[in-house]
Amino acid sequence: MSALELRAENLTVTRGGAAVLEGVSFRLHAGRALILRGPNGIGKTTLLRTLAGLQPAREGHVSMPPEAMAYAAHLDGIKAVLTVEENLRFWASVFETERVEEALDAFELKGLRTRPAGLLSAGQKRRLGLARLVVTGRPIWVLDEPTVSLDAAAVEMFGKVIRAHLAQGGMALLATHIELGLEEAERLELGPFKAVVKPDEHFDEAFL
Amino acid sequence: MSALELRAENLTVTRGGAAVLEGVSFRLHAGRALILRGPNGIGKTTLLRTLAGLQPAREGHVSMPPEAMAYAAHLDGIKAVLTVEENLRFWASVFETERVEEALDAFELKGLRTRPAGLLSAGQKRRLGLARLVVTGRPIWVLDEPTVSLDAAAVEMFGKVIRAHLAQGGMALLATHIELGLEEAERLELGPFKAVVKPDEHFDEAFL
Amino acid sequence: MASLWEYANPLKFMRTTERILPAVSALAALCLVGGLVWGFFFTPDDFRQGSTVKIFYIHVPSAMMAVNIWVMMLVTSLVWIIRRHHVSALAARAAAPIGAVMTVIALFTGAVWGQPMWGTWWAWDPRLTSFLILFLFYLGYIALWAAIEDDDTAADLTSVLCLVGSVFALLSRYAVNFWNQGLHQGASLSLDKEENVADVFWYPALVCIAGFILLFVALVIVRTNTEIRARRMRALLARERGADA
Amino acid sequence: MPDLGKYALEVLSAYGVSLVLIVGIVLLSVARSRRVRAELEAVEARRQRNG
Amino acid sequence: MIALLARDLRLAVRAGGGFGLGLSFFLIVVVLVPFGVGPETGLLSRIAPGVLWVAALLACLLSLDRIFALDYEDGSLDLLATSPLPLEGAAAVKALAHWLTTGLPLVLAAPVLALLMNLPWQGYAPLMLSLLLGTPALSVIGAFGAALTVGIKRGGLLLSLLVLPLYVPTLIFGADVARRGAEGQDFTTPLMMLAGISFGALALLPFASAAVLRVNLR
Amino acid sequence: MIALLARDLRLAVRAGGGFGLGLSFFLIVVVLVPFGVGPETGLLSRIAPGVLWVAALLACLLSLDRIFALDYEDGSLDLLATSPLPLEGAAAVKALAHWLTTGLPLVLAAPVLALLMNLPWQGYAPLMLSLLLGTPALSVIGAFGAALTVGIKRGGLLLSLLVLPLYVPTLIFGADVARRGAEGQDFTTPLMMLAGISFGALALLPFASAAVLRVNLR
Ligand code: HEM
Ligand SMILES: Nc1ncnc2c1ncn2[C@@H]1O[C@H](COP(=O)(O)OP(=O)(O)OP(=O)(O)O)[C@@H](O)[C@H]1O
Ligand SMILES: Nc1ncnc2c1ncn2[C@@H]1O[C@H](COP(=O)(O)OP(=O)(O)OP(=O)(O)O)[C@@H](O)[C@H]1O
Ligand SMILES: [Mg+2]
Ligand SMILES: [Mg+2]
Repeated sequence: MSALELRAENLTVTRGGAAVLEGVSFRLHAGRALILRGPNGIGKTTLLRTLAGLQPAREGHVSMPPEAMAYAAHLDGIKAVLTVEENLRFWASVFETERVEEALDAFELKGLRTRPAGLLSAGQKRRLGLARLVVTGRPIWVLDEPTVSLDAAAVEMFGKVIRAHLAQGGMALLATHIELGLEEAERLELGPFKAVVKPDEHFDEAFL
Repeated sequence: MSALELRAENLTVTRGGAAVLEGVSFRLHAGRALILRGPNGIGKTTLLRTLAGLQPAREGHVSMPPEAMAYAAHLDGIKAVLTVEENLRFWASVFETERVEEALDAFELKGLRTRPAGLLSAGQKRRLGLARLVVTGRPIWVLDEPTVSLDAAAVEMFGKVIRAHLAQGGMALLATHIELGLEEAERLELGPFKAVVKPDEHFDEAFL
Repeated sequence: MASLWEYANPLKFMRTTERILPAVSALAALCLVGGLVWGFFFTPDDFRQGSTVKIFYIHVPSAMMAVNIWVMMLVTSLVWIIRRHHVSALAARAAAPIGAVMTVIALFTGAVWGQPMWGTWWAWDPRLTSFLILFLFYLGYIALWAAIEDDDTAADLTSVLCLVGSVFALLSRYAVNFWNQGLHQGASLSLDKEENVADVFWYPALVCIAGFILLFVALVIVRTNTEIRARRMRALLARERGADA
Repeated sequence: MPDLGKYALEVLSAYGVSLVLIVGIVLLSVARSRRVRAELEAVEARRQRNG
Repeated sequence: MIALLARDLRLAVRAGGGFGLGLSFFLIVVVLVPFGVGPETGLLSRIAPGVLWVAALLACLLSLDRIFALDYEDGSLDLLATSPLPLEGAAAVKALAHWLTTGLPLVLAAPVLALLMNLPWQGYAPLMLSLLLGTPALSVIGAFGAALTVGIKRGGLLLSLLVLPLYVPTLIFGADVARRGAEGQDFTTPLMMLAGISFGALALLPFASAAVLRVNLR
Repeated sequence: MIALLARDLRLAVRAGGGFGLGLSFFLIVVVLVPFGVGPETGLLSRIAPGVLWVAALLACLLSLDRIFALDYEDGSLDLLATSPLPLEGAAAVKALAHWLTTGLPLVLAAPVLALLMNLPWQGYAPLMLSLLLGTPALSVIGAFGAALTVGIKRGGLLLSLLVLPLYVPTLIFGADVARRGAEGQDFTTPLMMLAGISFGALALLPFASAAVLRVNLR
């Protein structure tokens, strides 16, 4: 994995036409993780979607292209009628990798491989969604509240996978409200970047 | 309000064809509240839906008809394109009462009365959903996790409304995972009623 | 000389247009009333068509407007896609219902005219048919604007629809021509003098055409400015909500 | 009133319906313009007050 | 009841084109048919009554899934079921609202489209009469189908499959009235049958719909 | 790309009747028409090519909203957009999958239904040829419409309204091929036009679909 440093400079991200966060800058070295913190509605999801290339930033610059990132959010794109293995194989062939077995192993899904995903419990489903990350083979993981509905054992499993990814020189960017047990990760508090409405704005800018 | 006592005797409730809770019995006097407790998936929602008459109980008896109950769950049936007041007025005319103003007052929605409900924040929407209870004018309130996404001030508001309702001789049945600040309410732990699958069940009963 | 794009600033656009609006509306009213009164009361009947020629003064201008408004929407959509000036997208949105009404007028007056002339209210003549299709395009375009919450998304989607729709509208025009040869009059502005409508009928018609164009300009100004204000208001309300949260 | 002959109904209905449609869209546009203008002014005023 | 009706109508108007869309679909189908079968007016005027009826039926069909699905998804249906309104009444009112927003506009628009199809002039009254009598049946039958499929995601196509066969008798008699009318024949018999079907459906199906809804809410 | 195609086909098969439902709708519409216009075989055989084409078009239309909406709702579309697959390719493949599950079965079923409609024997080959050439265009045009309305709840009716006018040229030339074929005339000109439209749409519209999808994912 060739990524050495992810730099975001002076990003302004928007939602529904209105700026949500302004002037966000951070750096992330290979092998490190960054946790984004902030209250509900501050704009974590918006920032991550912008980094992943799903929406354009209004201003600012990101040093690595969206093609280096693997994005995972609340909706994990699991098809209920396909089995666990078929779901993973599909993404593996989209990303042209061969790491299905590794991913099944990492999240202890081997026993469930032939189970249609629709019959999984919420936690198992979430594990399958995270296993997709392994399969992408991309260096930067962009994760939005990854541990929702996981129990303690699964959270630990997730921590192990993240550490292994970092050890290989990958990076991870996580948004979360709860502790993940990744003490070594850096933290970025988003509160200070909240976009403020300037009172002297021009009328034509008020559209944006 | 004429209700004197709500008695449930030996209820068995089912979900997706399988018994979830068995032999649930409780009594609730006018002016009292009962909080149902239990882990995820134990069957709180199922029990409340059965009491509200949305699904039949497999066994057992409830002393009061569903017509005495006002049910409120996660989905609160709010129409995004109608204003706050129009939403409430609709339910008021369905339940043939005149208590719209009272309800708007109780949840501090007066300032929002002409706002289309689709533009409310999650917490405001929830308040509107609860305001509907006041409008029904029914004696027994059956509430499934009523305080989801409410902030502290709104939870207090809710407590006040519940107490006022009880003081008028109403009753309330609540399922919740978090504290509501209703110390005076009775509690019912549902764990012991969890349905067990009997090994000697007949084949044709196993269909049920 | 200031660039034309300055008028892409909403405030500047509104100021300028609202200054000229009274004049445009007055002129539009003058031309419309003048042309129609002239046409209706002071022109002779045609020796073949009788009094029905009077329908001409409404039919032709509205038919021309119906097509040209779509062209104008196509241009403003392109401007939005390329330069992302909000006024441009909003002008397209403002124009669409006017275009739809013009199409309805052309269709209705044509149908009423067809009854005495061709002995039928409606025939699947290529020109008439393509007008019907144009009407459907207007309907779809308006419905798409109405269905999408987010303004920029709606502007983008409707612009692409307008582009693709224009291509298919042209294709349909061609297909319809192929499908059925028609009854309808040829273009009267053609150079071939023989086919031209007599001058007595043309002068009032030209006044009416000018009236329809001016009416369209006035309406577009009013409606675009309304859309600008509505857009601004939604933005402000969204901010208020953001500040509350 | 000119003599419209046997086509009076056609001509009059064409003029009538067209005029109704034109006047209709003009009135609708103006009414909506007024309404939106007033609403926007209310919102702007609120903004001024609240800073 | 009236409140529910008023609400549904208001929702249809505000939610952008409850009225317009069914109507536009009707228009579109009627416009497409000449493109398919060719522009000959003689042929068109012969198939006009049938095509108009089939198009009206399809336009009804496509708006059916809104009858209950939206209320189911946002929980309104649960709340209605626990309200003092009898569910039968609610089902009937919702079918009525569907008729007012879809069926009635179709009836009113039919003459214009009949014009496009060159329907003979004596066919207009029977066409409108048959649609006026028949579309309420389409709405209640459709509401029953919508109640059956209310819990199914993207049940639209399934809904069509279930409902279309149920529409056959209404279609046969309705189109027959319109066709005989257009040909200047006597059409009392099919008209009586159509009226019978409509009243029967109106009287009985809301009960079936309510029963099915109760099952789906469980 | 192939993986996406395989997955879409598998989903269509497993999710209960991706194939069957479009086909049954086709069948039902074709069956309803004789109920509407009356059972005369001469008349039916004259309108057969047009009716079959219109019915095929409607059957295509009704399954369009599945092309992107399901993937949008469960987040797959976000993930696909961030994957190495170009979105243009994904849009094209999804249109292809729609054609394989809807268009192709329609082409294959058309002769059977043509029988029901008394199509003259020399009309079979042109009918199938025109459907074979035309249905791919219907699928890509439809995919464009589905991409436009992917973010809209219950966008089905709106989708129809947007897509049907775009279908007009395809329908005209396709039905013309089939009709001329049935009447034993020469049909090379409309066939060339149909092919032109199909290839043009196939070549260009996936780009428009992808652009529109990107806007909708923002
Ligand atoms: C319902 C259907 C009709 C529609 C949609 C329609 C549409 C149009 C259009 C688009 C034009 C073009 C204007 C231009 O190119 O300058 C036009 C012009 C005209 N139409 Fe129609 N028309 C209809 C029916 C009729 C009928 C029934 C008549 C009378 C017999 C008629 C007579 C004319 C005349 C005289 C012109 C002027 C042609 C010219 O510019 O020389 N139209 N119509
Ligand atoms: N369609 C929309 N139009 C305008 N504003 C919106 C829209 N959707 C969301 N917002 C606002 O954008 C802001 C940022 O939302 P975002 O989802 O990024 O927050 P978040 O930090 O991820 O919150 P959470 O912790 O709840 O996930 C919120 O204040 C929200 O209210
Ligand atoms: N369609 C279904 N078929 C079979 N079992 C189901 C179905 N839906 C839910 N269940 C099961 O029924 C049980 C009771 O669910 P219920 O929603 O009543 O639980 P709950 O106590 O309300 O949980 P929570 O605290 O999460 O709200 C759960 O164990 C659940 O897995
Ligand atoms: Mg978030
Ligand atoms: Mg629950």
